[in-house]
Amino acid sequence: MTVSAPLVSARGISKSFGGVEVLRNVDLDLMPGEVHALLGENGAGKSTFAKILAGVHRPTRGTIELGGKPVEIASPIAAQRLGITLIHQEPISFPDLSVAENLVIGQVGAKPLGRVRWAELAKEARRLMGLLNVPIDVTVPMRGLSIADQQMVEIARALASDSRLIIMDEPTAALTPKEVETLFKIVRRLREEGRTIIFISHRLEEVRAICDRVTIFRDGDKIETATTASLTDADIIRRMIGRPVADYLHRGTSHVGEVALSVRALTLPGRFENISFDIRKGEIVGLGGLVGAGRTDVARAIFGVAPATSGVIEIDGKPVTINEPTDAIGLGIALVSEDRAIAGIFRTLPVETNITAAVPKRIAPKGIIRRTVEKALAKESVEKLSIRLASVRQPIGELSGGNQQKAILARWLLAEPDILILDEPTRGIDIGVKAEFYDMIGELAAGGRAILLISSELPELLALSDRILVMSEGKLTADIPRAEASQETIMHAAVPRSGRHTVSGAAA
Amino acid sequence: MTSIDKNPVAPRVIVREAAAPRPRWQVWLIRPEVVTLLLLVIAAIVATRLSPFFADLGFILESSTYYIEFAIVALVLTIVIISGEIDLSPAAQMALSACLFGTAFKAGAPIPVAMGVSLLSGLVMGAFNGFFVTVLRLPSIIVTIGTLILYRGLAQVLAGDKSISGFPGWFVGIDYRMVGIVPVPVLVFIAASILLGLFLGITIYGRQIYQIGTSEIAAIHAGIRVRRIKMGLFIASGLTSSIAGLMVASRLGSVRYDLATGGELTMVLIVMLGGTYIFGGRGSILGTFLAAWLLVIIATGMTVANIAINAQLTIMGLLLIVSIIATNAIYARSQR
Amino acid sequence: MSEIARLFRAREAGILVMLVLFVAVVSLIQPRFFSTETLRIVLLAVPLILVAAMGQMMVLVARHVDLSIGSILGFSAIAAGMVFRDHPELPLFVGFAVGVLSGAALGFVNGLVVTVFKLPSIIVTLGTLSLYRGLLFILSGSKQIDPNDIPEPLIRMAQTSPIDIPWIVIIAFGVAFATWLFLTYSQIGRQIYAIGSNPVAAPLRGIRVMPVTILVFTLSGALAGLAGLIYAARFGYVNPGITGVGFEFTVIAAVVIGGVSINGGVGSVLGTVLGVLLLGSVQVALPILGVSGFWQNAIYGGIILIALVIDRTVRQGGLRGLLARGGA
Amino acid sequence: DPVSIVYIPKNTGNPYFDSIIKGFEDGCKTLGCEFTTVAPASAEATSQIPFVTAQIQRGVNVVAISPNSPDALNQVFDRARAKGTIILSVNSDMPGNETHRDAAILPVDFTKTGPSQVELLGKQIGYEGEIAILSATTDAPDQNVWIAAMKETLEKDPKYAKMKLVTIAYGDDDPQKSTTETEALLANYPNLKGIISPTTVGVAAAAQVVETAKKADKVKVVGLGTPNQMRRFIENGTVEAFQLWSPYNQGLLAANFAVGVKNGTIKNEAGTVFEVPGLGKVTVEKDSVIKTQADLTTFDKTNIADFNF
Ligand SMILES: Nc1ncnc2c1ncn2[C@@H]1O[C@H](COP(=O)(O)OP(=O)(O)OP(=O)(O)O)[C@@H](O)[C@H]1O
Ligand SMILES: Nc1ncnc2c1ncn2[C@@H]1O[C@H](COP(=O)(O)OP(=O)(O)OP(=O)(O)O)[C@@H](O)[C@H]1O
Ligand SMILES: [Mg+2]
Ligand SMILES: [Mg+2]
Repeated sequence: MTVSAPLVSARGISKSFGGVEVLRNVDLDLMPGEVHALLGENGAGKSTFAKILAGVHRPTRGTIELGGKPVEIASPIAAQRLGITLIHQEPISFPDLSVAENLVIGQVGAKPLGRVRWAELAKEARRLMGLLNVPIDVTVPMRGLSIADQQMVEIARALASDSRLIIMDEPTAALTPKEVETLFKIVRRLREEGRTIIFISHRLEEVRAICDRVTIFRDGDKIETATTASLTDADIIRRMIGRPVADYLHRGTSHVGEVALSVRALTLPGRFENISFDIRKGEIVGLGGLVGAGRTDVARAIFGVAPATSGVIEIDGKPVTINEPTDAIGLGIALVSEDRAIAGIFRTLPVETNITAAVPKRIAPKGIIRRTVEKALAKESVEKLSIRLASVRQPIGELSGGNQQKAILARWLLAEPDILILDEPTRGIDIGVKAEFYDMIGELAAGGRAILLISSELPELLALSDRILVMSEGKLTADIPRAEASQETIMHAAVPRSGRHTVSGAAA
Repeated sequence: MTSIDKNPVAPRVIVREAAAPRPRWQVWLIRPEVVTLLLLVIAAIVATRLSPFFADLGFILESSTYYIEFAIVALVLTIVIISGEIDLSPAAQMALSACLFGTAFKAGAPIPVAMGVSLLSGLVMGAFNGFFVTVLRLPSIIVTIGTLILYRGLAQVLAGDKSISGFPGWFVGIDYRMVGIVPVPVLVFIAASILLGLFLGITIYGRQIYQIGTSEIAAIHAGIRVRRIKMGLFIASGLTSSIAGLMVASRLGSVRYDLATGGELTMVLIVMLGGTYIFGGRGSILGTFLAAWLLVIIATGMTVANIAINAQLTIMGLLLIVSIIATNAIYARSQR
Repeated sequence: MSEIARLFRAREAGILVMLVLFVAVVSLIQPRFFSTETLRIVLLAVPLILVAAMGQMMVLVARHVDLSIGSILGFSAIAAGMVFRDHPELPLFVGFAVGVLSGAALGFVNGLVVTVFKLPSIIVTLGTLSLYRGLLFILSGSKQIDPNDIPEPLIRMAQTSPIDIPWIVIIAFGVAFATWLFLTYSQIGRQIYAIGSNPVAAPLRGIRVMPVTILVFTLSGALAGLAGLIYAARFGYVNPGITGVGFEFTVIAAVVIGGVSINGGVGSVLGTVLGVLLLGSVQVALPILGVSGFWQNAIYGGIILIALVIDRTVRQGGLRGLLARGGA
Repeated sequence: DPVSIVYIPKNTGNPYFDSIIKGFEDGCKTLGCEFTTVAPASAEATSQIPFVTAQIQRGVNVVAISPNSPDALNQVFDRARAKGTIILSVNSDMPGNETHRDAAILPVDFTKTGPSQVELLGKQIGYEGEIAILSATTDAPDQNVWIAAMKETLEKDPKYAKMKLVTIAYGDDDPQKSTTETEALLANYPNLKGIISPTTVGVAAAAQVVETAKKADKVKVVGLGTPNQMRRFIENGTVEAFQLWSPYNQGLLAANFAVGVKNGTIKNEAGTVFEVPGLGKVTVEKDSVIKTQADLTTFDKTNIADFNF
């Protein structure tokens, strides 16, 4: 590695969100002309660290030096001025503006009243998209681009602003292998130009392919920085999750009963098509795939949030119609949704209210709320799931992510569902709570419930599932029995073959 | 956690404790309703200072009847806003349903029938709003601006600018029917406040309305029938408006298309003064109840002190803006 | 620009069709409607709405709304009128400056309150609607500006010009053209669309949301002020209790018909102009058809709702309440 | 203690009522009564009610008011009178609800308004050709009385046989609407000779339109307007003449009557005759209606300069 002075050196960076500390005293040096990987489980703090460098978040504590000089990165604009660009994990775009405009809008140096030269703009845009050989018309509005294309536009934008530090937060999550290769070519060229790249990804093979050094985060702490070569995959994973994957003791497929949920040819155009699978009582079925594969949409369809346009859902062998979640709940289905902050909690309402939200009949048999009953139920749940809080009256927003998630799980356990759909249940919650979750999920299955576990974390899937379904581009591409399941088999089925992703709609 | 403790390379497990909750006294004292109450007291004192004629309960109660119809609708509007929507059309609904009442009466329908017509119209108008909002998923704010113009326009088409009158004596003058010294409309308002307060406070529907207002998506995922409830609220708003319209008709003994013009501003003002959160999820009937009296005091106080209408408009506008700013600030504090 | 053309072509075509159909139908019922005379009347009727509509359109594109323009119009007209009345010696443009600047100032206040306190513009401007009306009563001492206090040159602007198209018409369409240039070719113009299109992303993209938003409200105010002078020119007097009352609804109707999305990010000058022309034609058609004026509001309301439904169907983007605007 | 009078016009900012107020003020100066005026922002039917109640509370002796509705104020008036407050309806009466007020001060003998307007226009167009009326709203009571009289005059009186009333348009007393309505009139009736607009907003709008269309010589505009509102059109020849009465005198008369009745020097009953300084003898007619003047005043180049209201 070069011995030159670091471009960026962060010291003692800490960050809290509403009393929850998600980064703790992180020190990190970034060399000019290096590609540096940030690794860690979901919620480890990678994006948060990236956002701090990019001026999206201000650190609670800590200092950042750029080229030896201490700097205040007060805003994304300031970051741009300093030559720092962040490719966001979720592509952000202006759906009503053209692709070309999305590439340049807000760029520093653009004079407020400076005139927009559409022709040149389009030319430049075509050049950039050409580099990434993405064959899209740069004059069409961004709306309707696939997540993959949106991701590519983000990358192109980063190239357009010639920055010293380019942070790529899971840029490959939605890309096809071909696209990934193109991206790597460009990354290598940027490195030759002496730029620094932070590369965040969950895929070790990618990290090995282009990263000089890796830094591993776990639960807000920086665990280690080392040259990529010096660590084996096993080392990395152990440092990421704090113990060998094998340690998750798996409650075997002991007492699997008859089919509880059976889905046939479920289709929602543009999202997923022809999805068919069964889940038996007491069985944990994993559902894997890349972001945007359509898993959440399938879950939402079964639960009636966004019902499928065609296909059959059978429960205990009887075909049912589910038009809204109320129906699903009535049929004993529960969904712990992927997006806790938006689709899960009522941030400003008390924990107890959050916990009892799905069981109105139990807390208010005659329409009038029985406070005592409600309190009792809430307290009970808090005990059972050991939710850490000061009082069940406190707003759930004051709890840590993990405890919020527990509260949501508690909500659904109160509903006593026979079929439990868990969409990324452990996303962004700390390792300890995670372990507890794994135990709970196991117990739930043992209790005879049918469980559909959607997760992007392969170790999690592998450890918990009796069977693993894999989706890619809205299609079911594999149904792997536990025996044959491995990271490779899953990835192989998850990576799109036919090129582009089909899922479309604005990620706003 | 056991599964981790027994682990050789056990990581330092950080127990993320929840942030400490705000102290009780804060929760209780730093609430918009308290601010409203304070303003109420101040306003009363100032008004008494402004004019020697103000401090007369009978007079205040009588004057209150001119705003109480709006206040009654404002109670329902409060619930609508808590649910994350808004309805700007009630004033126009009052006018249209009142004009329908008048027209029906003139057409020879007996009063009860005419009242039925008017109530039905309120139901229909509310459902119409609800349809646009819950079925077509259009933002209620702009929809109800549209219907506010439409309904008032229809009232105009229906009644021209004739004022329809000649209702029988028993129907006219509800505001002069007293129970003790309290005019009937005021009693209606108090009763409605208590009922709706209970509805919002102790019934499951009230609870779910707060949940919808806090996060509609979460509410849907929790199996709450969001659309049904919202539709219900808009219909309730329509019904209440037509009742208020009838009360005006009775108070004036005549109806005209321009009845309650600009009432939407007054209603929103009352709700905002009551500390209901414009983005939904927070607010209370108590606040609206207090705010209604605050408005009565301010308006009556200024009028009896012969303060020019210019100043009154200015102050009302300022009040509205200041009250949202204050409410927002307070909720921002408690926001975590 | 070809981008813009493509982005909005569909919508404008639709509005144009609506306009043509309307004119055709009315002309069938009442052939007299199809005449240069009518065209003249329509052209005289639109400048007032058109100028204010340009401002309102920018506000809507930025995902806000300005309900106070009616009061701003009244305020500016009174302010300018008082200059004309009390200082007849001053040249005309001074009055113009006063009108436009006072409008800008009031708009600036709207923008400031909305952005600084992160409040929904709809409620804020509902408040200033009343506030500004009160202020204008105070300013004017509740006294009307009489016709003989309005300078002849101003009145004549509503009547002629060198090229025999009344000045106010030329000014109005000039403003429209300028707005088009601004929105299409200036960085800020594009940023207005960006903010409306995705308010969350805008700051991440280095767009200064606050100043741009304030600018938009200020422009809206300034244009409402200009409309105030057009009002004085066209009607020949300004009354504190009448001038501009209910104007906001007419303008919003025109803009929404013009295909400007209430969800921000979408809207074109051409569409708005067509929308204004359509509304102007309606205004003129009613009396010519002998329809009672009592129908006017009902028709406006209906048109707004129809336009909304069209907007909904044209773009299936998840519609969120305007309440979210400006807030959070 | 002195008689206290309050006057509540239809709405604030309306110049017409300012001169009524002036009349009250001057009247009270000489009579030594206390005068105040308060007004709502809009002329909406109910907007005056809180003011009346407040005045009762303030214990004023006389509430003079130009009611925004012929009947919406009945209840509050009854309450006021029960408390001994005298209610005077000024400038317009409350048709069908006369029993709810004590007396009505009217500007002029309304039966004469129609005919004299027709004559005023006839003179200008040589008693020949198509004419139209631009009124306030379809239901405006006073205007409708006048229009009826105009129609009758046109039919009955052979003098006007050649004048043809082609249509009646309604501008709702709104500048915008009055303007487009007049423009429509010009468009619809190419050989229109004259417009009668018996409402201040309408006549000003009509004049403005005719001037804008440069048709002042072809189309004559007459009507009821205030000098300040119309001065410009008289001076630049767009309008030859228009009519009105003296709102000022109404104020003056009302003040005198009120004080007289309060002090018992004037009996509020049909047939009573009393003297008003500056106006001469005035008679209380049936239903306690009092007319300020018999005939309308006609304003033209010769006299417009003498008036300022
Ligand atoms: N704006 C926010 N408010 C509150 N908590 C947040 C916020 N952003 C992130 N967090 C929390 O901070 C922790 C770290 O989040 P972060 O996105 O940095 O993790 P990550 O390593 O990027 O995970 P992933 O691999 O899923 O992207 C998580 O617990 C998350 O819930
Ligand atoms: N192109 C897109 N634009 C906007 N939202 C999208 C897009 N694709 C997917 N989404 C949404 O993002 C979420 C996740 O995507 P999806 O359900 O399609 O696949 P997934 O496998 O569930 O992805 P994830 O691993 O993020 O859950 C879902 O809510 C989906 O509706
Ligand atoms: Mg991340
Ligand atoms: Mg998902």
